[in-house]
Amino acid sequence: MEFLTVHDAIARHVKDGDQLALEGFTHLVPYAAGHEIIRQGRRNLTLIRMTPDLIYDQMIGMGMARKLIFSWCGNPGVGSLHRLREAVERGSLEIVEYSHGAMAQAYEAGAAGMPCAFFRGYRGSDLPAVNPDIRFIRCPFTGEEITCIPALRPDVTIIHAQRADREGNVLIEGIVGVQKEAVLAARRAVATVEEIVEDFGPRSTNAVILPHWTLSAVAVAPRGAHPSYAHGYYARDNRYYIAWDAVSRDRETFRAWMRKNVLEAGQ
Amino acid sequence: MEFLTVHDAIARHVKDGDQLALEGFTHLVPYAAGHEIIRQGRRNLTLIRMTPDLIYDQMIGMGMARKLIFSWCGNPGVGSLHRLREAVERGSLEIVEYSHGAMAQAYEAGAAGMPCAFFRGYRGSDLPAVNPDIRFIRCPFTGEEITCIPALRPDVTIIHAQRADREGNVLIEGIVGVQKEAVLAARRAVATVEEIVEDFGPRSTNAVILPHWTLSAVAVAPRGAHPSYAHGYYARDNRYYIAWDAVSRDRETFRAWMRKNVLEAGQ
Amino acid sequence: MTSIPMWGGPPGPRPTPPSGPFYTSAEMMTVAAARALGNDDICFVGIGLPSAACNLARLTHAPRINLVYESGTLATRPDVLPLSIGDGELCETALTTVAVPEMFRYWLQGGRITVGFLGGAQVDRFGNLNSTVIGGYGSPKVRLPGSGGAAEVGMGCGQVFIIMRHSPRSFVPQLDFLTTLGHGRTGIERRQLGIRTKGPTLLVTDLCIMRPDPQTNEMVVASLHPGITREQVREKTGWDVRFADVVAETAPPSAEELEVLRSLHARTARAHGTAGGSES
Amino acid sequence: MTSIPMWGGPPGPRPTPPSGPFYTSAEMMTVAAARALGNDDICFVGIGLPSAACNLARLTHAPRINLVYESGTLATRPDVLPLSIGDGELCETALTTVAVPEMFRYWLQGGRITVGFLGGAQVDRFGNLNSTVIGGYGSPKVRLPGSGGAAEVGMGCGQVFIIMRHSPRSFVPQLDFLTTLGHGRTGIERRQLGIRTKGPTLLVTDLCIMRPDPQTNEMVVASLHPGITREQVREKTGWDVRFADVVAETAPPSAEELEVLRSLHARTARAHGTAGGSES
Repeated sequence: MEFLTVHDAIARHVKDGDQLALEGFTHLVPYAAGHEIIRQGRRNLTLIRMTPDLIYDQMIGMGMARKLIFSWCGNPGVGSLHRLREAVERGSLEIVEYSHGAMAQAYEAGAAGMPCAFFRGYRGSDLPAVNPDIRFIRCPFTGEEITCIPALRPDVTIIHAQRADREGNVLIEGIVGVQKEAVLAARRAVATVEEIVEDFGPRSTNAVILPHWTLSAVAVAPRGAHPSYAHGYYARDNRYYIAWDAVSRDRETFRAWMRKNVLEAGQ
Repeated sequence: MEFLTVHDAIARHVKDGDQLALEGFTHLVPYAAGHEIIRQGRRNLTLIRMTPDLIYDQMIGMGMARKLIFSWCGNPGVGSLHRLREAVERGSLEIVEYSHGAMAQAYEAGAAGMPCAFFRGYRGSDLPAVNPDIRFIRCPFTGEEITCIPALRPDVTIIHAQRADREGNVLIEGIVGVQKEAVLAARRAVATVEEIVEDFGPRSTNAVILPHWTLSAVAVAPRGAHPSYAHGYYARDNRYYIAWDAVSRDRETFRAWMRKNVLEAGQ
Repeated sequence: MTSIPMWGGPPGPRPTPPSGPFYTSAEMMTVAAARALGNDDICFVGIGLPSAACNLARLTHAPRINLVYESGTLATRPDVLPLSIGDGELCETALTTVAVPEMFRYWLQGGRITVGFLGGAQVDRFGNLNSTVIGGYGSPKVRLPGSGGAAEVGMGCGQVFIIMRHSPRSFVPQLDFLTTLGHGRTGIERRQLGIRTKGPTLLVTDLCIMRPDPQTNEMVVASLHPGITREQVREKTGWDVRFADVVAETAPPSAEELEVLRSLHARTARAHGTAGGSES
Repeated sequence: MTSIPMWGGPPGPRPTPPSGPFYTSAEMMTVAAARALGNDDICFVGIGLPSAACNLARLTHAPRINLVYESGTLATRPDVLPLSIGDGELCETALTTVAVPEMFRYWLQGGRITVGFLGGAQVDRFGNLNSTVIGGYGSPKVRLPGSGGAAEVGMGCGQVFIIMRHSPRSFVPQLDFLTTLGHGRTGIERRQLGIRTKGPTLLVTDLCIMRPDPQTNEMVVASLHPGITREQVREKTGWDVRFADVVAETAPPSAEELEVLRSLHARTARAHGTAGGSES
């Protein structure tokens, strides 16, 4: 683990062609890091995320992704992601589609060093017909059908969290989503944080903490989850999500918005 | 969930012939409940526990168990469990033996509604040769060998925890071991607690809490983990563990000790 | 969202002013759905209509109901409806919040949820749901969000309640894509696969309440909302809809139900600065 | 526990008083083991000798080493040695404490531990360990505690360090039971199975330090502790023990190492009211 700026953390750890996971289940979505990836113009990415939202709509709209692995794509509480939807409907984005439980367990399997996840799922559903990576085996004891999908092992996972201590351990509170699993499943991992503190101080004995040795880099990014939120720091900017619908509907409006608000916005 | 006395919780939920798990990883071992089971004289039990310690030595010494499923048996930091060891060496106790990781994942599989656990383990070890429930399958994606063991699904799991709120939700802090999984894997579950509080009050957003609907009964048992400990309440009684070595070494000394300290001690 | 104004009286010409309070068809739908929940339920809640119904139940007749959202919040008691599945409000008012893999493994797959509450873009007569795609999967007319947790909810919960607005585009004879297994394409697949949970036992719409026929598992109309005719239901259903031998009339929303629901929506709108969650 | 008094000088008759401080063979063993650990290690620690060695490393040359105990405590810094694997002290001084299934899945099996530190009742020349049974499994002479986490430590950690007192009863030509895979019964099985972790790379005893031969994986003597002869090692090893081409002499414990270790044991004895953890 080393402390880096957001710029340097992305420059060092995100490469063209990477399998990249930006995780955050509505909460703690790593927007600042995502915008920096857009500014640095990475290409040919495989984007992984349970709930692709605006940040992936932006990356896909900027032509940075060739493939998306996901389980629910939408603008939560608002509607569609128009850039993503256009890319899918046009056929310019390859998709690998799961359900939430499957994908969460695929991260879990990656974190646990397993080649695949085993669970109950997809029986009677059409999803296995469109995703050849959904397979079935038999329980060696009961003969029951068990579903398998490959473990997720991103080249790099990026998360946002509340704070790091001076050793680079990272504390996550609130809706913790699948971030711990996504970090532990990854070959490299970057955490942006609201702040760095000397010591976490009094806390739950069972706090959700990623030890420094599980991270490649930690970078300070105040309000780094905006327009998502950081429990204990700032609320979700619902208006941003609502306004996004009109921005992303039109290709040119989208381009102009991205130029002004991301490309020329610096970090 | 209903609030019961320890006596009534055991009377109602622990039956002769049950597969019974008393869990607690050194911390929060449910001694008070175990002693009540001894007083009520249950028979023909299959005892399940990762780390059988004094309470299982006592139950086995009292002839209550026909089978033990475990992964490490000993008096932690002291030595052997003489009653258990005698029963095994005499052949009067059937044993099913795993390693810790396997057994923890078998509880996890039970909690997750899976028929078996899948993990990496036991390769090159003699354990599969003496436990026919350790089997191997191939990963359908990579062809790698994956180890399987049946999920643990106790008839009843008993744990001890720090406190319950008035709804019967149960909070566990400190070394939480495998208790959540053991409760969720079980058909019935009983928690004894140090105290019942009106409300848990301010706490971590991600506190380890078993909701009331996962429990059959909650019973107050102050110092219910003694000679084990309850983080935040009282320390481990190391002298009790050390003294146990002499008590359990001799069958008659053991019998007399149990009569005086358990059978005639009331709850 | 369009909502049919309706009154708490019988259908047909009205010689007198409506006897009950004024309410919309969406309110009727939400109220009817809420009533199906009880204090002992552990309910896995989807965003939107399910969330409104579940919280209405909690704020009226089922104060001890336990609401679970897929973001990991257990036994949550939001004061306002969430705009997203991961709103901070859900976590702040929860008993505790677990990681998402745990939510799906221990709570859903582990069988710790009594009722899953779902919507979808399309439903068929056997309660199968599509939330993936309209048109072909490889050449979509409309790409929908996808399963999210719905596939697992359909499998893991003790039973499934569906809440959807009635329309021929949504109530279709043949799903474009089967995302969430109900009773199966011919009503028997779920049983044949040996799945032990019940699947869809209730389908609440803005027109009626449907329940599966015990023999065929086809969702049949069990109750019409006040003022709704069989013909209206037929028109809005894409298959040849069947009615139970005895079709009841849904009790109209009570004054208390309406007041609590409207107050919930008003609080929600104030909190989000939007009409978020106002679908019902 | 018997411990051979020794001095920090060469073996043989001593014409002059010993040049270094007085120490026991058990202290030498613990110190030698501690030295093998570094600041970058994430170390999975067994109770007893491994725990003493790991904490000695942390309190001397490796203050930033991360100690992990199988009870779920991550990056713990106990002030006294634990009597049991789940002592409260381990949790109170940890960065955080995770559930035991997570410990084994994410941390051990997930490959997040660099070194596993084990002991055992028997070891063979290829670093395989027995902690299950002496005699036949079905007709035991001595029933031992069993694997605990040892089987998984041997598989999941980047490499394994073993610390055991040298004796012919423990250093055996043939294990009664193979609990924890080292390099395999003939030294090649681990490699043949395609296991990617290194297995035993170090065996520290009260007499010497052994390391695997790069070709055969047989543990050979790489360093003799001060005052120990090859003959003494041969006498205490149940197989025909081999020595490296160049056998070093282990540096004796420094005054600081001894002071820190003794003070750790003294604190531990005071805390537990016993000689707990005093094995070294």
